[in-house]
Amino acid sequence: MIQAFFFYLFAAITIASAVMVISARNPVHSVLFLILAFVNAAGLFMLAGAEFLALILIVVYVGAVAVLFLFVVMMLDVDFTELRQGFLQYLPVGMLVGVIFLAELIAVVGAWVIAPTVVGSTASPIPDMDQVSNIEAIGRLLYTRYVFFFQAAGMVLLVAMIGAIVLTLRHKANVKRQNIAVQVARTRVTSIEVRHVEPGKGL
Amino acid sequence: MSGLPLLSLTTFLPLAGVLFILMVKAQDAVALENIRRVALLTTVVTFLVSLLIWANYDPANPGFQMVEESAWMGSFFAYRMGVDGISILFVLLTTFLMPFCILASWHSIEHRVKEYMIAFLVLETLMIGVFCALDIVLFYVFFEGGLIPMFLIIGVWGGKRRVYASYKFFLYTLLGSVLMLLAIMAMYWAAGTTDITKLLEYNFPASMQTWLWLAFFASFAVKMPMWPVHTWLPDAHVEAPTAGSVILAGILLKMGGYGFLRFSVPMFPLASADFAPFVFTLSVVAIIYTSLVALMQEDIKKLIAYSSVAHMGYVTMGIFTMNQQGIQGAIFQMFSHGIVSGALFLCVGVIYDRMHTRDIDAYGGLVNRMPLYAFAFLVFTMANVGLPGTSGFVGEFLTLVGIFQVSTWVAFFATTGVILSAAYALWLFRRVVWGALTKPSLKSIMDLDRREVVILAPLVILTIWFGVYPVTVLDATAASVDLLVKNYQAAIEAASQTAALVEPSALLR
Amino acid sequence: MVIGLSHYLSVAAILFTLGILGIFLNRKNVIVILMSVELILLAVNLNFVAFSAHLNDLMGQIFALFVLTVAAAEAAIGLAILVVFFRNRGTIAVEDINMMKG
Amino acid sequence: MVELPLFSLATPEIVLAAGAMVLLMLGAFMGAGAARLVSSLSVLLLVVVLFIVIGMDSEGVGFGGAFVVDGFARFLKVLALIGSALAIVMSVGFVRREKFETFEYPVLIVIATLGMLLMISANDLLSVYLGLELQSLAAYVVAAIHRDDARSSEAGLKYFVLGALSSGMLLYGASLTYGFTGHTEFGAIAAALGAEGGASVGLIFGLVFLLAGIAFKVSAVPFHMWTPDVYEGAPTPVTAFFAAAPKVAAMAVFVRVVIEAFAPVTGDWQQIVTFMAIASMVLGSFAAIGQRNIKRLMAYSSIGHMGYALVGLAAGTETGVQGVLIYLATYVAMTAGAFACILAMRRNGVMTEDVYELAGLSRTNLPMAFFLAMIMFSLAGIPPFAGFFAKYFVFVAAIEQGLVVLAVIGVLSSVVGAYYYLRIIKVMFFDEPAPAFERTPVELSAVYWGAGLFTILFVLVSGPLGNAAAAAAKTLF
Amino acid sequence: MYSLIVFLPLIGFLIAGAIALFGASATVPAPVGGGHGHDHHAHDHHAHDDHGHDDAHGHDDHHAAEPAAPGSRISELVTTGLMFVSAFLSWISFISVGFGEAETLRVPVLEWMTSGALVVDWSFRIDTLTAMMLVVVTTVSSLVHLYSIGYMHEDPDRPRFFGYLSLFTFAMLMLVTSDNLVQMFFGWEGVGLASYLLIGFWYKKPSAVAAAIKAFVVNRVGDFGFALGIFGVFVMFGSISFDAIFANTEAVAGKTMVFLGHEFDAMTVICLLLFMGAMGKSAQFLLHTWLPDAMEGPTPVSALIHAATMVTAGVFMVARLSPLFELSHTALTVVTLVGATTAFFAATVGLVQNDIKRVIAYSTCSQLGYMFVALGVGAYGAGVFHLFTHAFFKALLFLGAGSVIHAMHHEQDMRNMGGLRKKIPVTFWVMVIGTLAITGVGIPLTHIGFAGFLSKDAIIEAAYAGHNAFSGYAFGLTVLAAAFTSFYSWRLIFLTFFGETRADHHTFDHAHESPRVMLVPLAVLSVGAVLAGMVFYDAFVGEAQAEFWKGSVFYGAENHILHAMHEVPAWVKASPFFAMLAGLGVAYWFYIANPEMPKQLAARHDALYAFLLNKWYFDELYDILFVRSAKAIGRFLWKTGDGTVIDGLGPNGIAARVQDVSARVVRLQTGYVYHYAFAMLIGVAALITWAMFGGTH
Repeated sequence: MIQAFFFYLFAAITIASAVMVISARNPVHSVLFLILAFVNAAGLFMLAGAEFLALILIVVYVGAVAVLFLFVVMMLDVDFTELRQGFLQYLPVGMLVGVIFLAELIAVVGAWVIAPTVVGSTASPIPDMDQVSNIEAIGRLLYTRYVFFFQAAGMVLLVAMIGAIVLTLRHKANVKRQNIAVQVARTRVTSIEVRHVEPGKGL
Repeated sequence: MSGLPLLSLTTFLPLAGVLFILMVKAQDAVALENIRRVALLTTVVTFLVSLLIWANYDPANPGFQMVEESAWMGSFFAYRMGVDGISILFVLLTTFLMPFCILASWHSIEHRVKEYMIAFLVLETLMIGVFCALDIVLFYVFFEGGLIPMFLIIGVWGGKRRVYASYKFFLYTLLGSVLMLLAIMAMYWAAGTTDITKLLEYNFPASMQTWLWLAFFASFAVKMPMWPVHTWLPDAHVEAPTAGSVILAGILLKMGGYGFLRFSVPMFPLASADFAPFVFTLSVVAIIYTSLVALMQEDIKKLIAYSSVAHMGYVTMGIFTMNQQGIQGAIFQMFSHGIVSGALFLCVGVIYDRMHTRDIDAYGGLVNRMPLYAFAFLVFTMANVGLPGTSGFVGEFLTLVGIFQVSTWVAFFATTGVILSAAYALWLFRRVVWGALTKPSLKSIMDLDRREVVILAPLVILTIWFGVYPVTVLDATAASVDLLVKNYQAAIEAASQTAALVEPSALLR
Repeated sequence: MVIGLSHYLSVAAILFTLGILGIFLNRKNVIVILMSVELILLAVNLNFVAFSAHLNDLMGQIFALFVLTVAAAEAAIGLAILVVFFRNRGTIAVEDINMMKG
Repeated sequence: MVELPLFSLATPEIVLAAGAMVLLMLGAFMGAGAARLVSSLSVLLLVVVLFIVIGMDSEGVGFGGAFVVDGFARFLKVLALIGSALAIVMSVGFVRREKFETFEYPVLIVIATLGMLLMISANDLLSVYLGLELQSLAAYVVAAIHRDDARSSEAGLKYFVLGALSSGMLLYGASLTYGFTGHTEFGAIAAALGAEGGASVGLIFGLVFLLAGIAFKVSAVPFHMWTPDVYEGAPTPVTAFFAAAPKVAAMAVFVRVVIEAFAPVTGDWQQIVTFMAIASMVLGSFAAIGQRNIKRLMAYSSIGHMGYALVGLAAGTETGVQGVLIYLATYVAMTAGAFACILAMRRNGVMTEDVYELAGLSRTNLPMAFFLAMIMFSLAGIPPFAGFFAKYFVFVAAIEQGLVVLAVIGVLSSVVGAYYYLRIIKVMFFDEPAPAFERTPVELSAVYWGAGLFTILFVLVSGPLGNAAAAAAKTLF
Repeated sequence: MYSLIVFLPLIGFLIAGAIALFGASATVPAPVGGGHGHDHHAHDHHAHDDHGHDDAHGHDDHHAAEPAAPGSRISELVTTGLMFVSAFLSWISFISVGFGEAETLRVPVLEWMTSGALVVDWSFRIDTLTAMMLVVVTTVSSLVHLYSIGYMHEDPDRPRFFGYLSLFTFAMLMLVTSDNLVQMFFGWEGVGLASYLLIGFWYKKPSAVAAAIKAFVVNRVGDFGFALGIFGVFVMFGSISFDAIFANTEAVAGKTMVFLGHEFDAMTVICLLLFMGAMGKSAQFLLHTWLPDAMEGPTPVSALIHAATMVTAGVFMVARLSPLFELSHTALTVVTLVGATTAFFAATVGLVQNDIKRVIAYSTCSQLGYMFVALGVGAYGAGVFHLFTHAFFKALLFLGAGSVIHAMHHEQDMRNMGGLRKKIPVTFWVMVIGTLAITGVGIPLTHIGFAGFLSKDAIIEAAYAGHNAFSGYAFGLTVLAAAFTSFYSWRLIFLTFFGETRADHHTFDHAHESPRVMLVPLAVLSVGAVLAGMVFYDAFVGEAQAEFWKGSVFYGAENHILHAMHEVPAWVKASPFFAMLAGLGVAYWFYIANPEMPKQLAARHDALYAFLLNKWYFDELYDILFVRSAKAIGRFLWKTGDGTVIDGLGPNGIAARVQDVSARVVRLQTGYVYHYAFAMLIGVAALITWAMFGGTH
């Protein structure tokens, strides 16, 4: 019962926030609602028994991705007054498509069946929570059986890194940059020039 | 001798000439002359080699001869070549006409000679290939590959509206032949082979035959061209350079008729029988309609082009008579038309080279200054009219004999073509050749030079030779056509028997 | 009242639809489109987790984990591209992203 | 407790990944001047991997079923590697002249190629997703890599936004599939579906979403909209890259997903694929006609060509897959050749992309005009060139399966398509010459000579290639 | 020998043709610089038939007569010589075949066409009919050759002319010697070609060229029927060789065939189709229009082909195919009808013509009608007999007219002649002989008279005796036509030779008798015109006919016309004589006694006069019906059919639609990223909906 209560609570807030995400006037608000949606979704995850994922969602997603969004939104100085214009122009077709999707999805969900042979023949069954915690179970699979995926994900992150750098990093010529190596390697010889000054003549 | 792969040799010999021409790097006049000579030499040698095919050919054998075969692409298709009585004439016609084309282009093509000659030689390979191929996919490759050089020939060396004409030519024919491609695939799927000899033996189900026939028809009808898909031809002819017109009229059109004979009739006999009235209708319309249109043309080449359409009407009509006279007549008509219309286009080229116009109104009274030309033109005009004693008569006569046995209505209307052809051809002759020479621009026009005499004289001789003694040609085709007709009749008979068996149930349905 | 699979799936479906709707409704700001995509991904993850629980199979959770990871990388790149675009054009209004068309 | 996966199966991928990182380090430490060296080395790396792929003899499934190496995978990996290598080769001169030479570019291409190899070998929805994202993320970046160019960044942005949406759909589909079958590995999915004896509505839902995500990558209609804009906006060598290799990988995924995982519900995906094929062929043909920008034209052309390739897939038979493989092989060659020519369209230090700038090319640069013309004929599907045989095989497969309407629409649209290919030839051969282009860099002329000769002489080599494709297709059945 | 007869003219043609061709080629003037109009060589576009002398038309540059083509003399001698040899051999064969014991002879020459059951060879069939035709053709031809040496003396293109003449003769000989229908068709069209060339000999004259085309095309209309007839014969008989056909006539008789959707008696269909060919070649009613126009050719040509030989090919053909025609009563009836109508029609038109050659041309037309009447009633011998005699006197008349024209410096209008009797006495006398022959002067109820008397009267008697539906009609019209014939023939004589001259004095003063080379043929023909009827009457239609013909013309079992025609009442036999007298009397009254009378008459009946003068308006009618409408239809089909409809709906239309679609498709690509996203989403939605509700579920 308590589970149901929390489910409905989280679900309601998630959906409400999602509605706000797409309809908020200000993108900053949208991002904030997105964060709210994520947090509540994490609650739903928790209810479904995926503790690790729930926490990851909050830590990684809310902590990093959403904040990145926020950062970019703030950075790109957008004129908010214009952003709402034409908001409703595509509402009819959008609603139509949305309703179709929703109706069909609900139809699917309402009549959801799992292939009967599947139950009990899963590839990586969840071990008993009492013996092995969720995070340990995931870890055990991730680093053995699914190490391939793990490595591939690593490459994806590498690309993200390279990509972000190659696209946004700029060496502006008129910006002075600190070069630690040069600073450290500085010696007396390179720094000071001793000039012998002829008396009475100046340089 | 028989050990040599003669057909492949003939087919690909022109490509050797291409290699030689490619080696010529220089651009000066000597180099151009060398290119022309190489091209001429290549075509002449090819013709001589093709004579060996004729020498080795046994007219009594109705089947394919000099067959070559080698694996090419797994189970899908193979490289198979061979000739029979239906195809050998076209091979010879092709190799025979090519040297004339090269000669006809000797002076009239001044820029991009190298590319021009290469295009022609490649075209020759592809054309010979069409008639030699014994694999249906190989046939298609050659058949459609020929579009490319012709497209370039019309487009690069053509007249004012060459772009429109070349596009129309290319896309029109392509549209027809892609449908045939699908039919080829369906045949492969049904029969499990692309070997023409095996396909000829395969009995396609009646319902399938209809569709296959229509698909092939789409291609060949455009290629022939039959009314009402003929309109590309006048445009293409008008814009093409002389040699291009010669090849177009002489060979490329024949591919349609050859296709009907090689595929449509023997492979889909039931559908052919069903559609014969349809073909007859189109043929008759073509004969009358295009003859009337030809009557009103103001451009010499266009007039001849329309007359080609009319003559091809006899061919399609003859083919679908499904009797010996009709089919042999159709083959002969194609052969003869190859020579005659080619020669007519060469004649047009002669004066076009001098005056750079094809307007009929720009000429008149040429006989006064060009007696030799007038003579040659007269002979070809008469052959075009179908005067007995010229090669044009034999084909026309035989096809009409053939059709009269099938339908007197068709024969009646088709025969009106002999009146109309006389009208437009003589009307043309009158306006161009006869009359007083009043146009100042023509006052100093010169008669045929030696090169042009060399081009036209053999054609004059052949035109008359095949009119007086066509037996050589007819004998070569007789056995194969006989087989074709027999197989066709056997198929129809077999079908009618099964139809008789299933008739009650058909009635119940 | 038992909370079953279909409850979760319904929530995910609604989220997914909202994500799609977001794309239709917003035509001014690319970032909101990206956020809509994030909503879709959230729906996906919810699906995976729900199925995982229902099937008693960890694969769903692992899939979701990777989705999160990749989505983060994706966001980084996407935002980087956005920044580059903004630098070039001084706007991120959706309407202005149409130099190329036809 | 759990046996360690068989790493040797993934040798090419591992070498490629390691090499990419080495090159990255090299570039990072050598600085901006290293770009050319890194480019050369990455080509070398790709070639080495190419030989590893060709030479390796171990086949099988590894990593818990997530990764498969078979004839099919190796055939397409070879293609993808060639495509990528050619893309790098063609870019060398371009980036230098356009002054945005960076060492990251070849590295990103290499990593994208790694993504493609993963896609090609993917045997699990998750590995599909990861490979696809790896390839896509790298692609998004290279599309925008000319970061001072507004069009390039717009291309990157469009590509990214739509790509993200498409991967969302893909994932949604994957989740539904997982939900229905309980598995993400193809074999297990197929087994579950087979046991069920059909598809539930939910699975169909998942299937459609999954295919939509993949179709985006092959730019099949209606998921093609990004293609023209991205092709136009991205730097030309990048476009060349997009046009060739990623299509191979995406098509590999497409084939494997439907043939391996969804084999029991062939009827369901077949109609979807058929629809996409028809729509792509028709749109590709019609939309290209009005184009003046040759890159945009090539974009529509590639949409159309993917439609033709999908025809083979729609047949869903071994012949069909063979057709797809041959189609891809010829497509890569023709595309590379065409783009080599496009990259050579440079006059007075400025790249031109207008078709009409090719005017009279046959008189200023005959070899290029000749090969481009032959490639165009080939793209139009005119025999005796490679493109014809490719079309022949896919249509044969379609006819065998009774998909006559598909085949008829296909060939008719190929006629319409021939129109715009002919226009290029017309411009080059029939029109009065424009001023000559700058001297073609040797690497570009090498590419178009090679590609042109391949398309022309395909008729001679078609036997071995056809056999290889047949063998590759056989492994899926 | 027969090969020689046939091929000697061919050799002559080849030699003369080669001389003409290379001579012409060698003498083409070098190109002249600049484009100014009448240089020295450009005068040759003036009509050739006014060469050498001044005339009323004011061409002032004749004195710069063109040099004759090189080799003119050689070609004249060679062709004429060969023709005479051929003629000599022909007479030998005629005597030996017609009056000797020789059987029907076949001379194979060469294979021609073989296709399945259709076997056509080049070969000759020699029987009496052929031999008779050989005589007619070669004799007239050789005399015309000879005559032409004089007549064409000043023409620069003599080699060509003589080449054409020989070609014509060759073709005609091929026609008459053929032993199958196709070879006959070859000769048939060959003479058509030769006549086309000869009529258009003066190709610079637009009217000559137009007449040449007209002749060819109208003949082709006939050939159209002929060709269909051949096909019909092949279908019914399985062969086109005469022997095979004649051997199987009984088997085919009474059979029916489906023609144009209806079932007809096979023999009738075939015969009518073949007769259509005969109508064309023999200028019968409805297909006659080319013949008067053909007078544009040089006069010897008119004599040779348009009088004596070519036009009789139709008669020959029907006679040759008498075994077929005998089996179709309907066909014979039609032949009678057409023949009688032609005889009458042409005679009426001939009454008012002013051109001397046209009068004779219509007379020819009319006489051909007589021949067909004879054939139609089954009196083949009578028809052929008239053919035979007609050849002599009509050639005589034409050549005589040519002599007149020659004398008058190529004036052909009789209104500009008159009083020439003294100037050119020889010509006058031969013309009178010809006129006596054609009008049928002789002693009634005997067999004594000029050639035409015997043959024409035989026909009129046969028409009376005939049994078919139109024989009465034919009889009436032929008698009437005989009166007309007499009238216009004498009118010609009176207008030309009697009275005061109406020519300008310059021309008249210079009128001179023709050279001997022209007069000799006239003399020879005069002999023929006088004697041919009397000498050969017995053989052709009289007692000796059976052993003369030896079955080469076939009379059916019920055909007793040859007896019946001798049994007709005396008034019938005498009627043509009186008709002739009436015609002569009226002519005398009109043109000698009361020269103003015709004009008054013409003025009073101007409608009728114009109707006759304009040849019943056939040319105008055909012009509207066929020429103009064909051109209009052609233009319509070209511009509207090909241009608007086929191209408009076909290639051009499709291309335009493709462009439209393309433009619309391209507009979908707006450049807005959210539109692209919409497309994807809508696409997915559609696909899902389709997959769920449509498709296989």
